Formats: sequence, structure tokens, C-alpha cells
Amino acid sequence: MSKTKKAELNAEDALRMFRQMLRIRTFENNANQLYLSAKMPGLTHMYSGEEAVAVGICDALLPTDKITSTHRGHGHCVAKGAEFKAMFCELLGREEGYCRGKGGSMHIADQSNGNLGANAIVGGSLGIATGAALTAKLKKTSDVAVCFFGDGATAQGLMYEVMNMAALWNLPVIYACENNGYSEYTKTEEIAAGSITARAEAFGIEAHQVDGQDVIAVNALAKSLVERARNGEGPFFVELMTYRYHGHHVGDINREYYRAKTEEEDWKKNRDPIIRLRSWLVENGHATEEALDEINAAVTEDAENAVAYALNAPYPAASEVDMHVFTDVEHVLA
Amino acid sequence: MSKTKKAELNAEDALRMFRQMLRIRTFENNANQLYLSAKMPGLTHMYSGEEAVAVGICDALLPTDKITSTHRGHGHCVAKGAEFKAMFCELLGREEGYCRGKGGSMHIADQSNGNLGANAIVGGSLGIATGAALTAKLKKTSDVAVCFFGDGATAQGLMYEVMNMAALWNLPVIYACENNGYSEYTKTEEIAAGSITARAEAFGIEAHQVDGQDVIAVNALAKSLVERARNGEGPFFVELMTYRYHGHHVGDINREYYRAKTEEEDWKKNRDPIIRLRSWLVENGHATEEALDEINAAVTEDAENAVAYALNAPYPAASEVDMHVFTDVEHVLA
Amino acid sequence: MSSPMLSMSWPEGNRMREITFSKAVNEALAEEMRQDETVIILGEDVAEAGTPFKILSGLVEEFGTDRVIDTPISEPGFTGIGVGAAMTGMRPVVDLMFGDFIFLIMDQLCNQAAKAHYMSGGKLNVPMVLRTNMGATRRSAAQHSQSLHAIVAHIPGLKIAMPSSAYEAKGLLKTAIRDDNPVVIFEDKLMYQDSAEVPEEEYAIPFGQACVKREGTDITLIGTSSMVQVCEKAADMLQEKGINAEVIDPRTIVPLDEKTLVESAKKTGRVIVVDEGHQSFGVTSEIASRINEKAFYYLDAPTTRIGAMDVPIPFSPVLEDITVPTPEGVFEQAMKLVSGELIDAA
Amino acid sequence: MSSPMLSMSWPEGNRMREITFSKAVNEALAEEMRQDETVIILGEDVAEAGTPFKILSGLVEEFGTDRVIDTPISEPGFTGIGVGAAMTGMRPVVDLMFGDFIFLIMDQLCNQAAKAHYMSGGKLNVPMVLRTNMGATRRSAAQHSQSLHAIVAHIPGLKIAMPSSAYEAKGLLKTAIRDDNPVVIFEDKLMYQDSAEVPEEEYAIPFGQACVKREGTDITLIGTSSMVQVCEKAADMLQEKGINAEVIDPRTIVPLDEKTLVESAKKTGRVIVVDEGHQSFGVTSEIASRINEKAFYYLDAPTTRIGAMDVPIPFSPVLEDITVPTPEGVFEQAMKLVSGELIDAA
Ligand SMILES: Cc1ncc(C[n+]2csc(CCOP(=O)(O)OP(=O)(O)O)c2C)c(N)n1
Ligand SMILES: Cc1ncc(C[n+]2csc(CCOP(=O)(O)OP(=O)(O)O)c2C)c(N)n1
Ligand SMILES: [Mg+2]
Ligand SMILES: [Mg+2]
Repeated sequence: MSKTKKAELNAEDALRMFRQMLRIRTFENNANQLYLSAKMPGLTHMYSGEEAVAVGICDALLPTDKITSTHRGHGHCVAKGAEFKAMFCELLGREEGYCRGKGGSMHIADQSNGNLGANAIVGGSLGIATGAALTAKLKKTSDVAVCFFGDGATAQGLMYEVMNMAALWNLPVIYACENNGYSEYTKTEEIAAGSITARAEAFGIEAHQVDGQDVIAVNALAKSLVERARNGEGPFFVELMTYRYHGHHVGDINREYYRAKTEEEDWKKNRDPIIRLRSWLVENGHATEEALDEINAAVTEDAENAVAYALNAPYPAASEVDMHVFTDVEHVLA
Repeated sequence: MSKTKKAELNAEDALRMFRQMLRIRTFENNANQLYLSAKMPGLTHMYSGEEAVAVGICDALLPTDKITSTHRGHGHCVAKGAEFKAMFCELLGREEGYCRGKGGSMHIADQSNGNLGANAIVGGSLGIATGAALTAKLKKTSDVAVCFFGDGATAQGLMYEVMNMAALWNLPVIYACENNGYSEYTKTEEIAAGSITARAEAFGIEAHQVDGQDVIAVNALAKSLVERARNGEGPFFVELMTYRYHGHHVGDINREYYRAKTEEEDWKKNRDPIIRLRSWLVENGHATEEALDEINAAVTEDAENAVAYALNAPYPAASEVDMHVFTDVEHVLA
Repeated sequence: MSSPMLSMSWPEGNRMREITFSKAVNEALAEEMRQDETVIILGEDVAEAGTPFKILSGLVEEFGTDRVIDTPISEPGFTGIGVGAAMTGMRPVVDLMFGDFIFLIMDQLCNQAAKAHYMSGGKLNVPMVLRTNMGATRRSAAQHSQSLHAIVAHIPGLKIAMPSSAYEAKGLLKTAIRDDNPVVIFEDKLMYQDSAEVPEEEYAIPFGQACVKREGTDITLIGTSSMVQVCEKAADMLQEKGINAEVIDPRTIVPLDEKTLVESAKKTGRVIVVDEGHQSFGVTSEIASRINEKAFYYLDAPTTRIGAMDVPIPFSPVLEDITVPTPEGVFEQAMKLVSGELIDAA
Repeated sequence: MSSPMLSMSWPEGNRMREITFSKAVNEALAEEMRQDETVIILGEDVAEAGTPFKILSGLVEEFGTDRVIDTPISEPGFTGIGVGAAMTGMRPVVDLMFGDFIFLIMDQLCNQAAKAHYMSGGKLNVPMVLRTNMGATRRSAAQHSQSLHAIVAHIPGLKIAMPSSAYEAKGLLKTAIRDDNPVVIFEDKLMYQDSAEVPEEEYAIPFGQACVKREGTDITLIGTSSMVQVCEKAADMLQEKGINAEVIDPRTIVPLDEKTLVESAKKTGRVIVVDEGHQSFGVTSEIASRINEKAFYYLDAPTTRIGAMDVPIPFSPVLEDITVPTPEGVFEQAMKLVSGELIDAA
């Protein structure tokens, strides 16, 4: 952690980010419990461990800025401003979910906060984010678009196609590669030749690598790049070194054949983004342990209430099934 | 031109390459005439001007080595060992064509010489060539695969996907990017950000840029890379700086809106690969002007005979239309 | 479905003139771009070159390179950019140079554009038009000649328009651009130089309304895109034999004006569906099935289909020409249906 | 078509045992890999992980990482590599983790693999198998639940197999691997844990031969993949009403055993086609059309179709479950057909 950068951060911002990271962790813990207790339909991919990435970046954005997210999308959704109730409702397929229960975990998004969707196609939203940046440029809105994607998505050709266009057209887009060391059950070095940042640089795109467990560093970098992108200096590429605590998805329990428990323990103990920010807040006198515990308690309660609410919320009516296929047809099969 | 490299080339090899370049130029002149006199169905893309690329590389290959080609594929086809008769027959849709008239200009290939096909999808054969290299590695044949493609094809995501795998798996494939400055009616700098060779290098692939109008330089580089690829040092990437003399296709006549006549003249007069090799052959005493004129005359006659033959060759029978859809069904619609 | 701008017949007092299909497309784009500055064009060689078919000539001069945007040869990439731009307030018209390249963009079109509105519970819209083409017999071989509209018609969330002349080309494209949903429009590249009467005044053609091109009583010929002309020629030949054919152009296959088709089938009792996509698992199967389901007890003969042969499209002209439906083929099939000859077969 | 290894019924004296669909696939691969060292597997997490569905467990241990090859998440790339490897002497089995990702590889599959043999005038072969899956109701939402076999069936040059149980899964996959043409095999992921009787001895199931799963006289139910079970359950329900349904599994939709289907239709006079792809422009349309064309004068009622709803697949279980065909739905439709109720509709 760079001392200078941290010093620049004021207590209010740091506390807000602390709370957001906690909210993500808490959301995921509850989601995992819903899965383990067979209350959630299907599977879901936990963001726990990667909170500093979503929060450090999204805290540098305005609600009008756009993001696109991935199959591991709860963290981005929370960080971009979503509420627990509508998120849990979505996870459980209820009508009050952000997508009326039609999207579920892999398509969850609070669209009104500029989240253009989680995406179940790895790399599938690289074009969408770049297109949002094109809109910003053409409409001169000064919006910035951030595309979140994993290390695995760097194997998708689409990334190179859109980086080329973003570079040619100077688009205000930031490609945020969450390198958590794995794509599914495979280590990144087995699926990525050469250097990920060099790939962006080859297109003339300024690229950075940053410790994705250090929210202050992530946020400082994000703030400066967002600012520069707004001023027409984009695109940018950021590789964020991070780690997922759970398996690839909630059902990936026995994973020692591809990842050692000791490795997991090391990241959790020594590099946890929440623990690290917590220490920094306390050490710098920005908050007491008690105050932080209170935040934690409030977030926990908020989550538990939202879960309870969602579990009792109504499912969409069967008649919803053929709605929203087209904008201008109420029921497409009527 | 590097003096040392040239000195290494013996007269026999140089003369063979001279003849092959002439054969390509002559083939294309005849093809263009067939178009202009409305004897050829459809359109075709001329390779004239780029002969040193196909010949310099293919001369370094064995017949068992594989290549994949492009919409601008006549040059690769000739250089890899094809005969005029079956080529003109293909161009004219006759049964004796390499593809029985079913492929035409954009799919022309002498498959028995290791040409896996011209391809009408820009970048469409990048995977095929890489797959051929995988076969070579798994079967330990020591074959090398060369993938020809244009600067325009570097915009296709597929290129990055297969380069990544070729690099991870050390495949004996050489990616040969024919940078002729244009893709259709657009200059390369308008469609390619950053550096093309750097893109390959970012995947850990050794990349070279070479004067594609200098057949000796191209051949020297190709020989060394082919040799190294055979020894398991692949993949490699080569960017060959070249120029097409004609329009994008034979019908692209009025092209001053995207390309100045003076630019065309300059390349034709000052950088023509055939003129350059001819001078070198004469200057180094490897051949007399007369001997070279004789080669030219023989090639011209060969082409004219082949054209005459093809113009009178039979079309495939109508019953061929539903043959070769599947290997094991004679007539799929019977 | 979407609010019709004009009915199927042109308004009273409209001055007409003959223009080419290509010019009609150009006019539709120019008019919509003038009216709505969120309309942009994205694709390869769309600007100065005006596309290889020269359809877009003049647009970059009027609207500039910010709105007529040349892209690299990155079909998935620029389609994805189109989707994102559409979600955030633009109305991109994505230009796909050949319909065959639709295979490259299927994920962006079918997994992203088609589903975004539904997956977001109605929150995200993708008002994007994909303009592309179809049609064989240009001697362009298997990768530049396909008519692939059936495969996208199978995916819920996409509307599919198939103009059959300059008139439809303009009217359907204007509707497509104003539609808030992703629309794919397939233009037959063989028709670009064909002329037809087109009103001077502005008009748009609503989606989901078939056009009865010719009324008849003995048999119904349903044709899409250039197959409308094939059906009309076959109808002329049938007329000479005293057989009165009705010719219908569905104009959009999604939404499909089932009602008009079924009513005609009930009236004539015999139907042939003609489409230039491969016959099997194609558009003809769907239309024939719907007619069989809804008009079964009125039919005197099985609804038959004529599509392109189920073979990759060959280069050689002698082969290529026999792969596509022809007026003669439709005529012969109609004669069989009318004469009851198919009773033996079935 | 391709030379059958065994007929539809198992050879005399074959010992049988129950194994899962998943195990059947695993056995087919292991056996073929043992017999032919050009058979390789390419795909994401196919090696140590044995795919997310754990179908390939044990193969990398037996055959090594040279033959069971983990790829990056590059579907177009590794499919293209598969095409090139197939052209040069390997028999790659390309593993596409979800059928929905077929949209990413359409160019390599449909413009390259499907056409290479034809475009080369018969000189190049592409003996590649694309193994992928289909099937909804796993709560995986719109991008992980599609059944997209119809769109590839539309493209000449591809063979399409749809196993309906462990028995077919093994027998069809073995035939696919030995076929010199590109074959796409769609496995219903909901069936992976279902068991069925499978011979101990080696066998393969020829392409283009439908299997009559149950003989009947009153109505024909044609089902693909897991819809065979849906049809069988509906047949049970119909039996209780005294209606005797014939159930047929086409097993491959390209080539399609039209003869068996048409003969059954002629016998029963009533047909329902059930498939899990979207109904419109799908497999049900093609099969219904062929039956209507070839058996029209024998039919007592229109051939009707039951496909998945024409909507993107919703996540919420309450919605998802109603988008797919069910035994109850087939039963009800059959009752309508048998009672003549559809006469009013048509
Ligand atoms: C196109 C595509 N291919 C494969 C998958 C299956 N899949 C889902 S997540 C995943 C791994 C993604 O790895 P990465 O991008 O690093 O993201 P992470 O899961 O590590 O956050 C894979 C292969 C998919 N959803 N989409
Ligand atoms: C996927 C795809 N997109 C577009 C085209 C149309 N097209 C044919 S050639 C060409 C330009 C190719 O440029 P380049 O790769 O530089 O090759 P060159 O023609 O210069 O040899 C284009 C856009 C195509 N055939 N395939
Ligand atoms: Mg990862
Ligand atoms: Mg070029």
C-alpha cells in the first residue's frame, strides 16, 4: 500500500468504501447460505474476496456512468448502488427483483444506477461497455463506461476487437480485468500466454496493474483514470490482482485438485481487502473498532431483513412469461 | 536488401522463385483479362504486387507443410505448387478445377500440395492453420503450418484467440500478415491501433517485420523460422509490408478517392518484387536478361494455353450439385 | 404491433417516382438521420466508400464521420458496440456487409441484443437495426451467398424484415429504425439495382402486415424478399393456363401476419411457400406448418415448400442457378397441386 | 447413410447394465480413444476437472493432456483449431460447455466445417464432433438454457444427433466420432444423471434411423432428446383413456428418417411433434411440414407442434417451468386431436 495515496483519502470516502465492501461480503454470505439451505434456485458465483475491485472503481464513478458486469456480478451490482431487497428478490426469482425475477444471479443489475447488466457469456459485455462509451462520446455526456471482466475473458477475441476500436476512436472506457488467478478450475497461467497488460498496450492503450486487495490503491487509480477518460484521454486498461474466496460457484466445494487450501488461507488471512481497510481506518484514527462493528451490525441486519423479505415476496404471475420479449407487445404469445 | 542474406541464396533457388513470382503475375493478368472480357463469373481479388510474400514463404516449405489462404488466394495457390490448368478451370467454374468448380476464386486450393483452402471469411482460416499445427505436433510429423492473412484480418478477434493457444502449446505455426496498407477501401492506420507486431509479442510470440517486396529477405526469414518451428520453437509472427497493384477486387477501378495514383506508380516502379529480383539475378551474374525473358515467355505461353484449355473445358454436370455435401452420401437430395 | 405510420396502400395524392432499391435504402437512412440525431451507422467501409454496393453514398458527406462510422473488420466487436450504444440512447444501424457474416455475430445478436429487454425485466431496450443482405446467383460461392434469415427468426426478441422491392426497402427500414427493439433486415443484394415506384412523401410500413401483391382464387403463392417476384412470374405463367394465383408477401417474418396467410389458404385451398433460405429447417417449414395447423380442413392439397437446395452454394454458374427457386419451379409445383398429382405422392 | 454398426435392437446375448447418460458418454469417448489415437478432446476444463458436469472424469488420467486438451475460454478459436486438426488427420471432439455458446462458433461451424468438403469439390474432410448440450429448467436463465439444434440443422453439411437416453448417448457418439463429416451432438444436460440399460458389448447406432420407442395405432408422438420421455409419459396418460399412442425418436434430425415418421403418420392419421427448441422456425416445423407433405391424404387432423415457448428462457422457476413442453401439455393436445376438437380451430 502506498502511503501517499492513502493519506489523500479522506475518512468519509474510506468509510463509505468500507461499508460497501462489507455489504458485498454480507450479501454473498447470505446468498451462499440460501444456496446451502436449498432456498435459492440454481447456482451462483460469489464475489467474496474481490470487494476492493468493484468498490474501489465504482466509488470513483457517478450514478450516470455505466458499468457492465459478469457472471460474478453481485459485487458490481452492490458497488454501483443497488439495494439488498431488490437484489435478493432477483436471486430468488421474485417479481420485485431488479429484473422481475427473469434474470436471476447471472443477469442481476440495477439498471437505474447505470449497470447495463451482468452477463453469463464470458466476455460478452465487452462490446456493450464500449458501445456505452461511444454513446458518451457522441452525445458528449462526459459519462465514463467501465467494463468488468475476468482473467478468463481475456481469451475471448471480442476483447481485442473492441479495444482496437476504443483506441482508434479514443473512447471513454476503462477495461477492468479482475485477475483472480483462475477461470473456473484452471490457473490463469495455463490459459493466458505472455502478458495481459502488454496486450492492451499493443493497441496503444495505457495499461496498469494494481493490487486488487488494496481498495485505496484501486480507488486512487480509478479516480485518476476516470477523470482522464472524462477529458477524452481514454481508453484505459487495468489489471486488478485479486482472489475469489469461494469455489468457482457455490457448488464448487471440493476444489483441492486445482487449488490448495493453504493458498486460500493465505489470501484470506493476509490480504483481505476489508481487514486491510479496517486496520487503516483504525490506525489512522478515522474510526474506532466499535464504530466499524456497528457498521457491520447494521449491514448484517439490513441483509437479514432483505433475505426475510425476499423469501416471502411473491413470484411473478405466470402471465409474465411472455411479457418483455418486445417493448411494444404486451404479451407476445397472446 | 541485406547483402549477406542475398549472397547466401544460390542461383537455382533464386531462379525458381523468380519463375514462381512471374507465374503469379501472369496468372493474375490473365484472370483480370478474363474478368474484363466478361468470361469469368463473379469477381476476383488480384495478388499482383505481393508475389514476394507468397513465394518467399512457400519456397521455404515442403509440399507436406500446410498453408491456409485468403480471398486473395491465387498467389498462395501458385506458390504452394498448383498448376495453371486446374486453377483456371476453377476460376471459370469448370469440372476440372481444383474444387470441381464448386469453390471458385475465393476457395481455390491445390489440396494435395498442403493448401487447406482459400477462405472468403476475413481471418476465417486462422483457426484452421493453427489446428493443422496442432496435428503436426500431436502426430510428430514435423510439418509446419503457415497462415496467410491481411492487415485487415488483424481486426478479427479469432487471431488473438488462436495466437494465445499457439503460444501456450508451442505450435509450429507461422502467422504471416500481408500488410498491403489497405483493407478494401480503408487505409490500415484507420483500422489498426498501436502496433501489429506488438500484439503478437504480447502473447509471447516472436514477431518480425520484413520488406515484403524483397523476396530474398522474405525467403531468408521464412527459412529460418520454418526451421525453428520444425524444431519446436514456434509459433512465430511475421508482418510483411507489401502492396496490391490492382483495386481491392477486379471491379474496383475508380479508386482515387481512397488511394492516389502516384502512390501506386511509386510502388510499381520502385519496389516491384519481380523487377528487383531480376536486377539482382543479372547483377550477380546468375542469369542473363535473355534467359529471364525466356522464362517469361514460357510462363506466358503456359498461362495462355491453360486459359484456352479452361475456356473450353466442360462444366460440372448438373447432378454434381448435391454431391460432396457429405463424404458418405453420393447425392444428398436423391 | 408497432404503430403503423401508413397503411399498406399509399396515401391519396402521393406523387410517385421510380427509384432503385439501393436508393430507397439510402433515402430511408438519410430521412431518419435528419429527423433523429441518435441514428448512426456503423460498419465496414460505410463512409467514403459508401459500402461495396455503394448504397450509402453521400451519407458521410451529409452527416459526417461521427454518424457514419467506418469500423475495422470486427463484426462481433462493432455489433457489440452497437448493442451497447443502443442500450444507452443511440439508434445504431449496424451494417453487415454480407449476410453470411451473421454467423460471426450470433452471440451479440442472439444472446445479447435479443435477450436484454427480457432478462432485465423490461428495463433495458436495444433499438438497434442490423442491415444485411441475402441472395445467391452472384457467383460468390458458399460463404458470400447465403440467405440466413431463418436462423435469426428462431430467436425470440428479434424482429425480422425482408423487403421485396424498393418500396418495402424504404418503408420497412424506416419502421425498423424507429422500433425500440432489435430488428434484422435482410436485403436481397440481387435487387439493389431494381427499380420500383416509391412515394415522394414520407411513409413507413408497419411490421406484421403482409401485403397481398395479387389477388387470386385457385392457389396461394407466398414469397419472401425476391421470391415475391418469382411468385409473380409463376402467377403470370399460371394465368396463361387459366389458373388464378394469389401472391402474398409477408414482409416481416417476425412478427408474422399469420391471419392474412391463413385466410388466403382457406380461400384457395392450396398453398406454396417460396423462400431463398435452405429449405430444411427454414422459413418455408414454419409458414407451411402454421397454415396446415390453422387451415387444415380447408386445404385440398398439402402446403408445399420451395426453398434453396440443402447444399452449400456452389460457385459454378451451371450449378448455382439450379440451387435457387425459379418461376418455372413454382409454376410446375403449382400445376401439380392444382391437378391433384400430389395425391399419389402423399 | 453411414454404414450401421449394429441394427436398432441389441445383438443376441448382450449383457446389459444400467449406467448414467454421463457415464455412457464417458465410455463412448474412452472406447473410441483407445481404438483410434487420432481421437482427441478439446475444450474448457475437460482435463483435470472433467468438465463442470464431471462427464469426462478419468479420461485425462488414461489418455494424457496431449489428447484431453484444456483450452482457454476461446470458443471460436478452439473450434477453428478443431476444424484444422480434423482436416489434417485428427478426429477432434470439441467440447462446448453450454449449447448457448454455439452462437460464438457459428462461423467456424457453419461457414468453415460444414462447407469445406463441398467447397473443395470433395477434397477436404472435416471429421470433427462438436459435443454440446441443451435443455432448460436448471434455473440458469436465458444464456445457459437454450436448445439451439434447429439453427445448425438448417445448414447443409452438418449432421445433428440428439440422444434420448444413455443408450443413444453412447451409440450415437461413437458413430459421430467415426463419421468423416462434422457432427453436432446435443446432450440434454438434465438427463446426465438418468440411467438406462446399455450393453456391455460395443455397439454404435447408425445415423438416420429413427427408433419406434412404443408402437401404437391412434396417434403418433414424435419427440427429440428428453422429449421422448415427455412423449412416453403422455402416452401412458393416453393409454389410461384408451388411446394407443406410437412414440418415435428420430435420434438424428440430420439425416432425418423421414420414412419411419411418414409411415407412422399414415398409420395413425394424427401426429404431434415435440421438441425443446423454440417452437417457431424450429425442428417441429420441419418435421410437421414433411409429414404434411408426404402423408397429407392420410391425416385426420393437422400435424401439430409443441416446442419451447417463443420467449427467452426466464430465470424464475415459476416462469421457466411453463416454457417447456410437458407430458400434460402433450396429453391435452393429443386429446384435442383425437376428439376432433381442432376442427373448429382450423
Ligand atoms: C463464452 C463462455 N464460455 C464459457 C463459459 C463458462 N464459464 C463461466 S465462468 C467461466 C470462467 C470465467 O473465468 P474469469 O473470466 O476469470 O472469471 P472468474 O470466474 O474468475 O471471475 C467459464 C469458463 C461462459 N459462461 N461463457
Ligand atoms: C468476416 C469478413 N468481413 C468482411 C469481409 C469483406 N471483405 C473481403 S476482403 C476485405 C478486406 C480484407 O483486408 P485485408 O485483410 O487487409 O486483405 P487484403 O484484401 O488487403 O488482401 C473485406 C472487408 C469478409 N470477406 N469477411
Ligand atoms: Mg478469473
Ligand atoms: Mg490489406
